[in-house]
Amino acid sequence: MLHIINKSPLEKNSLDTCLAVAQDGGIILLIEDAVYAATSGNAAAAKLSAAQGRLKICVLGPDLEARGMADRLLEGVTRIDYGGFVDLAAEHKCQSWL
Amino acid sequence: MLHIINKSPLEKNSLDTCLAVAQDGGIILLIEDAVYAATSGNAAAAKLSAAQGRLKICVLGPDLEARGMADRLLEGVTRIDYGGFVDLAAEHKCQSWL
Amino acid sequence: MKFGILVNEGPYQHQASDSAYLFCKAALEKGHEIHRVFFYHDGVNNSTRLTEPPQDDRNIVKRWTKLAEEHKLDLVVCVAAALRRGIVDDNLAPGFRISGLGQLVETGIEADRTVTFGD
Amino acid sequence: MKFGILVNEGPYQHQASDSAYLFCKAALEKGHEIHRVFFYHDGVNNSTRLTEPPQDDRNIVKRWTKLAEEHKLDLVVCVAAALRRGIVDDNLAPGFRISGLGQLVETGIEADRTVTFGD
Amino acid sequence: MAGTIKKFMFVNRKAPYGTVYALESLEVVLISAAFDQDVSLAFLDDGVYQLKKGQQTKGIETKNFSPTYRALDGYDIEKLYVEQEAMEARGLTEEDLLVDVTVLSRREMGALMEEQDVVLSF
Amino acid sequence: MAGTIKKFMFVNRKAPYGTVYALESLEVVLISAAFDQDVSLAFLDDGVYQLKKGQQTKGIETKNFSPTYRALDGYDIEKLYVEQEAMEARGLTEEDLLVDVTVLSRREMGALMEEQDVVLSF
Repeated sequence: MLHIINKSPLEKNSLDTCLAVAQDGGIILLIEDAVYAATSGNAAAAKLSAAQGRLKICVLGPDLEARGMADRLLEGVTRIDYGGFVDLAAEHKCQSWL
Repeated sequence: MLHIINKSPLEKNSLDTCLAVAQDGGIILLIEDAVYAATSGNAAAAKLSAAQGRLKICVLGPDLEARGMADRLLEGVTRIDYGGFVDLAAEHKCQSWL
Repeated sequence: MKFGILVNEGPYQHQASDSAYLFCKAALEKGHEIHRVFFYHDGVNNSTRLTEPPQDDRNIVKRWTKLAEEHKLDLVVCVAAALRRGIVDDNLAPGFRISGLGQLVETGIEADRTVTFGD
Repeated sequence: MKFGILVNEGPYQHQASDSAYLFCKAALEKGHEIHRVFFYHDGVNNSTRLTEPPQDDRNIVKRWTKLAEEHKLDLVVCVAAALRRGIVDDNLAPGFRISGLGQLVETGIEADRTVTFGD
Repeated sequence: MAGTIKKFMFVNRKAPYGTVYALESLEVVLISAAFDQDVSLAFLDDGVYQLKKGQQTKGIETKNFSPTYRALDGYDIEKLYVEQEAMEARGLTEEDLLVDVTVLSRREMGALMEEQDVVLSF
Repeated sequence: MAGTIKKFMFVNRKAPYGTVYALESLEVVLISAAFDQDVSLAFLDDGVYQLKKGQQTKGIETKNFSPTYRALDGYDIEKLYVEQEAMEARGLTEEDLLVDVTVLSRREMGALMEEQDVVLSF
């Protein structure tokens, strides 16, 4: 399952709930304001790092760049573009955590 | 200062930030989805109770009733109607935590 | 006392417009004055005369129009936000007018209190 | 692969419509099919032909229209949500059509994947 | 594709009245009943508040749509799942809810989501 | 009321681009400069991200409005306050920001807010 998150982890609870619900082997894709979760120094980064064993974490590059955070991507997080987003959505069933 | 909060404390961070920033003697008014914060059993209720010494906590009754939570208002929280909201806003400078 | 009101969200999607309306109504009942209601961001969508909500629910736009008529309220829609969202003079409900952002700052200056309703 | 897309928020206020547009564009470039883009909630506000955003910013509505023309996309606006918000046939931008909520369920059935963009 | 039956899950994570999502989500659910699909509703986080008994909306001059949850039954929509942790964090029990539900832990909810063909969130 | 000078504070708590609030808040700030008021900007929580250097919006095909913060100076808007705890929780330092700011603790920010006549949040 591809879990799509679009909100900042310090503003809303969607990443927290998703991490608690998502089954092992799933993929978390951070888009829009959720990309901040995957940046070093963010208070939520540890949660993501802890989940990296059982979930794959991806981030949408264009959203990361728009926010000026491209140079501080958390280690182990995969950066993709919109084409990569489409590939992930084609390979997996999708769920948006709105 | 009258601090107006309108989001559920378990969904968004506005109550948390407001409680950390608000100066002693201020008033917190919970409206819309924020009224859940002042209901017994809510995980955020303890934070409100802890703030009650230095801040006055009010809740908008019509919003509490709409959500079916009128019978579980936290002790020490003052329930007001729209007229009471107007009175508070007339007596104090206002800030909405959006 | 003179209140200024700021509404940042459109009708139905968020409760902001409902809360602002009920606040204004209560303030007027208590004899206060509403200096202006300023609609900004998606709040501009409260001004379209084209909404047709279900019969069994409130009509948010018409309620504003009625309150404006009864109390000569100044309902101002921000022109910049309106252009972005397709709100134009031709489709404006009675009681609303489109004007500049300066009217919001002016409200902040002239009103005794400014109360904001948003997301 | 056949994608269905759901857009729950209006233009500019939230990034949802932008993200959905860029996703559709990328999917089409990769040779996928877009079964339908369904606009629900405030998403219906993406369909008004009356928006005039500043010259130096993107025109969200026109982009959808252009993409629909180039790829024969089916852009469907929910009628119930549209009535609540004042979106009517007269003001619809080219490429959009108003129809029932059943079209969203149908998309869920017919598309291989449904991807939702919202607040 | 006539005759296709897919598993649809409607995920609700937002409180009623503060935003329109709960109401408009319910409108989709009712329409979906006409398509003979396998429909489930999931209530997580503040979404569980949608099912709270005793909603009285007169004071906010808004339509009370909560009785509709009781009517779902008549549309053969009977799979309502509620997140256990969400109930606990809000001091709610099954007795507080308008309708009969199945209470699932977050982990169980996640497993159920994996089985779905279409997950719609509003 | 001609000649009245009030203390205006614009409070920003939201990240840029995910929503329009940061951009449209900035538009009000620029207009307010014409009214000769005492204007402050406060950046709390995710609002501090609005001031992050290096924003490149080409990939999302949206206007990059962050250079406007550098122009505020020219409008005599020079009181920019940033929440210290927000910076720390996001791994940001003053060097990461586009403009010179005054860093305040939450408590100090609260005291400053008390001094304002009009607090506008978007």
